[in-house]
Amino acid sequence: MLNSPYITKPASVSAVMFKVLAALLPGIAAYVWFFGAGILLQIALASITALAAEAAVLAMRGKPLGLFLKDGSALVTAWLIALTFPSIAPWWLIVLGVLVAIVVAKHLYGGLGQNPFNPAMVAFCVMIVAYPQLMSQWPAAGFTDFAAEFRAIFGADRHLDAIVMATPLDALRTVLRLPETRATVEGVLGSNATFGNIGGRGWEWVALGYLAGGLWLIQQGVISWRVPTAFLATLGLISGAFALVDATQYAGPTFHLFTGGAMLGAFFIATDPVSGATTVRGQIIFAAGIALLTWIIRTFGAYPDGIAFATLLMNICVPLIDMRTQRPVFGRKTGKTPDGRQP
Amino acid sequence: MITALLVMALGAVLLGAALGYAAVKFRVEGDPLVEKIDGILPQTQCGQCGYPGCRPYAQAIANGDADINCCPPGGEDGIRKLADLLGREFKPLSGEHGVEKPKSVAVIDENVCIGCTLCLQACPVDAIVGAAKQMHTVIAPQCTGCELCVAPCPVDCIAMVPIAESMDSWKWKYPVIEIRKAA
Amino acid sequence: MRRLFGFWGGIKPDSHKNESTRLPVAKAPLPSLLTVPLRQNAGASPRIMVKAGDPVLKGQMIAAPEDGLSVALHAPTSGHVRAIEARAIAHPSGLAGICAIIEPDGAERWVELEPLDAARTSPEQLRRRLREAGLVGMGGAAFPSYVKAGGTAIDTLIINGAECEPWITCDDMLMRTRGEDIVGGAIMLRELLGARKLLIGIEDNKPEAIAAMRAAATRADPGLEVVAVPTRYPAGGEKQLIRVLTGLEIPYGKLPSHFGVQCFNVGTAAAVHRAVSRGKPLISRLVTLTGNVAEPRNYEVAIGMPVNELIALAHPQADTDRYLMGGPMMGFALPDLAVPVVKATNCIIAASPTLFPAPTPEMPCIRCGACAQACPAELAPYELYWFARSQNLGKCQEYHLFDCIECGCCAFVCPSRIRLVDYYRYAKSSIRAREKDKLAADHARERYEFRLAREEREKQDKAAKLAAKAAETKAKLARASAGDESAPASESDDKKALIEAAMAKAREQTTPALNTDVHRMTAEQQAQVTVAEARHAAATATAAKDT
Amino acid sequence: MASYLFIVLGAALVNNVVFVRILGLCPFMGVSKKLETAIGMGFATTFVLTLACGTSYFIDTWLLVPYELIYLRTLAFIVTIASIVQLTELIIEKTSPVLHQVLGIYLPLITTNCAVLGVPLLNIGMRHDMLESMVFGLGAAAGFTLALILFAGIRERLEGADVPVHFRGTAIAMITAGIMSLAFLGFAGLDKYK
Repeated sequence: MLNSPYITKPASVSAVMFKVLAALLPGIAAYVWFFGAGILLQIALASITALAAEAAVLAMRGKPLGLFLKDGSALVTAWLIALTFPSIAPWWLIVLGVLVAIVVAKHLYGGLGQNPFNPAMVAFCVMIVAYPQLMSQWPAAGFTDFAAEFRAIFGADRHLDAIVMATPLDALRTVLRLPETRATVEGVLGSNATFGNIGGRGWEWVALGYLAGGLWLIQQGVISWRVPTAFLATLGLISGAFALVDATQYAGPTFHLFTGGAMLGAFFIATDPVSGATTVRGQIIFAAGIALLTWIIRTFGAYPDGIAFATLLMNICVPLIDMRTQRPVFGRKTGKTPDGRQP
Repeated sequence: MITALLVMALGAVLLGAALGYAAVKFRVEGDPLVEKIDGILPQTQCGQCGYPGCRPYAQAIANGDADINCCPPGGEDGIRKLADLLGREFKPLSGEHGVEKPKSVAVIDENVCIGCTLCLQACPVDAIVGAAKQMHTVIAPQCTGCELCVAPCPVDCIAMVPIAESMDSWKWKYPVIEIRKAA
Repeated sequence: MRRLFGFWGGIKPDSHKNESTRLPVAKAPLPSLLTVPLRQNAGASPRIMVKAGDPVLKGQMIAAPEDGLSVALHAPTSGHVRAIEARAIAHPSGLAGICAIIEPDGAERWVELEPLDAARTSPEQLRRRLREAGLVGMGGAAFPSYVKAGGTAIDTLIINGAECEPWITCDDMLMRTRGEDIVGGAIMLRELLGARKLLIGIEDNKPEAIAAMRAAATRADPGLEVVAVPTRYPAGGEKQLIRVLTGLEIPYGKLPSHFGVQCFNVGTAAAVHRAVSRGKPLISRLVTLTGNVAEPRNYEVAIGMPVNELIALAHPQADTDRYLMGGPMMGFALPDLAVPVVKATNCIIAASPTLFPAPTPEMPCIRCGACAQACPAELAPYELYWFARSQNLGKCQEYHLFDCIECGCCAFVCPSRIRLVDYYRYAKSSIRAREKDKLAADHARERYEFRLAREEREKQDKAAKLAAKAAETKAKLARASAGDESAPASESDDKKALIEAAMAKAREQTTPALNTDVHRMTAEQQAQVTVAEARHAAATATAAKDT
Repeated sequence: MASYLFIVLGAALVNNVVFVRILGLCPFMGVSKKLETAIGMGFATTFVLTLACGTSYFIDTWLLVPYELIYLRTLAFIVTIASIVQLTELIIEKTSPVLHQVLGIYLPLITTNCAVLGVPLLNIGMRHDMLESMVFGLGAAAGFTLALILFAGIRERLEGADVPVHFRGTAIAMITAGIMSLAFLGFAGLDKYK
């Protein structure tokens, strides 16, 4: 017998997931415009692998296939992986990454809603630790030769010299750390024609695309405004503070906010409800923590972009954050009542 | 070589003395853990675990002599709580000690009872009243359902009757998730 | 204008109030049989005073209040008591409860009524009247009103006319048509409680009711304030309404009276007025009949009217698949349509797949937090669900499961369509059962330990007695041998003592042995066993034949 | 001052005993089912490890090195640590019986816990002075405690997850530990930045 309530609001998990996918489109458009259509190949590859892997695991566990394939969560993971991996990475790298994400990071924990770690970020970390070389070969801005990208992805021998270029983050990190040099931020970012003044030409437009999509998500009520705000504010403040102290050694907020995965992280990764904190205060702590760790890893660490590691590190803290940030329950607040009477 | 031996010996003596002192200083009396375990056990005193009552079983668990899955009246729920308290892995009820049964009370068939008082003496919680050659009866709310009175009865007039669901004991069931395959 | 406070969360479902307010309130005809459940109030059952075959008059007390929380019960009409037996009653479990079955004679003959003048009656007498008139909270909880009317140091009395659940309009119609009664009852309660302020809270989607109540209030007492509160479910929950009107938050485990507030439903207030100034007990109430029916409307229904006869009045549509008692948020589907209307029944909704679509399959929780945004108790429903699902009841309590008012807001907004409240109900009743078991276990432990101590004491006593006897005998023997020559007469004494000691020993050995072992039974007992076994066999044989 | 910070940072995060050096896995897996006991175990280990680093430093500089008994290092350290652990056990048994019951099999295991022996050995290898040794021990223990508490938090939540039957319990805990270890790799290079 069915119990109350007998009425529900029209809302569903798949609607949420498909809105997230739609919000990624402006960023993808900018990506295609500046770095060629190779990314579309990667997205398709990732999507197919994700759906196949999801279907296989669901079938093995005897869960209803249609119901869970329709929810779109596997597609979100797949798209995030495609967007965070280099668009000229060989096909098997993406496929392997998606398999790690869907099978290990998601379904070994019981599937949708139960994974403590963000599957896409697990895939990224596994791959960058296993294949550091392949994971840092990014296409040069303005390189949009689809045939060359197709060869890079599916070809047996990869002649990448023409298309590969260090990302601004990578360049900044390697050059600034060289011993015995007196390199400055301005020197590195300004010396190369392909780097714009903000976050590297091309990449800032992709970031703006993500920003636009993310703002739409907030407007739609899919994500809360707190997470991106806390993320961007923390990243901006910390990088700004250090840039003020020594602008030659520390890149400023515009660079940090518009380069690498910052925007993607703020609106699409840190906002993952499953692996992120759920309480209001917890969400702010969670997002600010990712931003802080990202900046630390970008500035002092061994990996070019810290979003993935930072996300995983904060994912680890989520149960404790949620536990410690529970709000007081109705009638159990310690503050005085409006009449001044103590409960 | 001699130095090495001397150094090690000196170290051993010093550390041994420190430990010996601590052993006296921080001696523990009693075992509060037994109380905690006993608090979880259902207190049916049925002896199905192989120990004469709940407390001896608690003592055995605390000493590590008995496993946590020997108590059928406590059921899976009880094992889970014990596992939780002791930080051990949950394991299903061991079959050799019996199976989990619905909660029952003993009922004496008063037509048949001869008033032999054997059940009175078997009852661990004094839940049966009566006197020699007079009809006995079970005080249902006190009965733990341990079944210890069933065997001694010479005329087999005691039956275990499962407790019927009433408005007061009715429980909401665990929600059954219906996922239709077609959806 | 009074300053209103907000409460966290809440939802705004479609109200569906207009359907059943188009037609005026009608009186439902008497059914062929009335089924009056004995226990209609929270607390204990009253004691039944009639038996099958007794004639009863309308309003005659058929069950008297017992010790503890219980109120009287009355015959809703005149007629005969057909039976006192267990019948299915309105409860989600579908279990049966003791009911008085009354066959109406159609004459509607009243008992002699004794109206009271509230101004000249002592508070104790008034409270006794409330109890003997069978008054309970008519908002749904059915808590005995005389208890709530006995609070001390009450500052604010709130009359709850919010009626926030969709579809239900019985309070709305009551306020429109019987404003005088409600205001009269409210003023009586205010005097009874010695409250300074009297507020009537009504959701602002009921302008007619607000206007009617304002008119009635100004006529009776200008100090009485009718407050329009914003429409948002569950603004009519007691705690929420108190929060909105006074800003006070009543925590779980505390009563409003601890904070100087008391809250009554409008229906209760009207019933108080009738019970005091007209002497009429609570034998009927307004019930909304709505949903998938041709003629949705409010009826005045006699308590005990079977739901199926009531439904027929409104002509349900063909595709009606079940009936809900109460609103769609907190009501329950009736397992059996023969159940009677009781004092707490406010609404019957005919449900169809179009009005209340079957739920889509449950998806896993994605921890989106929408439930926490909607929860008026400011809980973390997603955590409660997570722990209730994995039966981690201790954690449920840590997250304040019992502060949950089961309003259903969380399940209403859940994008995964999880039937969250079901999990909370399950966890709550499991915890209650577990606590009961725990109490029983503690009790059993106490009795067992007492028994062990007693047995130990008996053993020691016995040993001591034996030792004393033995010592005595020895002493006597010693004395005997010492004074052998001097006192030959004592020889017989010694012998007697010896025999006595031996006999005592034998007694000690045989008496307990008598009943501890089947094999050592006396012949007499053996014979009894044989006879009993024969009886037993005969009984089982007849039982087998019967089945 | 900064050098102490780098020692702590390096020992706690960059070269976390559990996640990067893969030491002390036994108590890490065994005592992380409940947050409460994890915290207790964490503090017990912190106590033991800090003390072990300090004492082993004394033993090494004042006894083993002057008498040229460096070949006895492992043996001497084991004996010392064993005694410290025993002492801790006696104290815990008195103060927290539940913790003692839970740590029951693990406390003696601290004796042979590779972390507790490994950290002092690493410490000696790094040629730290007395204070640095203590700081290093504290840092490593803080890293161990941090790992244990974070892991316990996740495991408590995983209890409610619908993990495939074959992966329930230790299997999924191992996978989780692996992913956590992966995340800690993100700290790589932080201690080299000077």
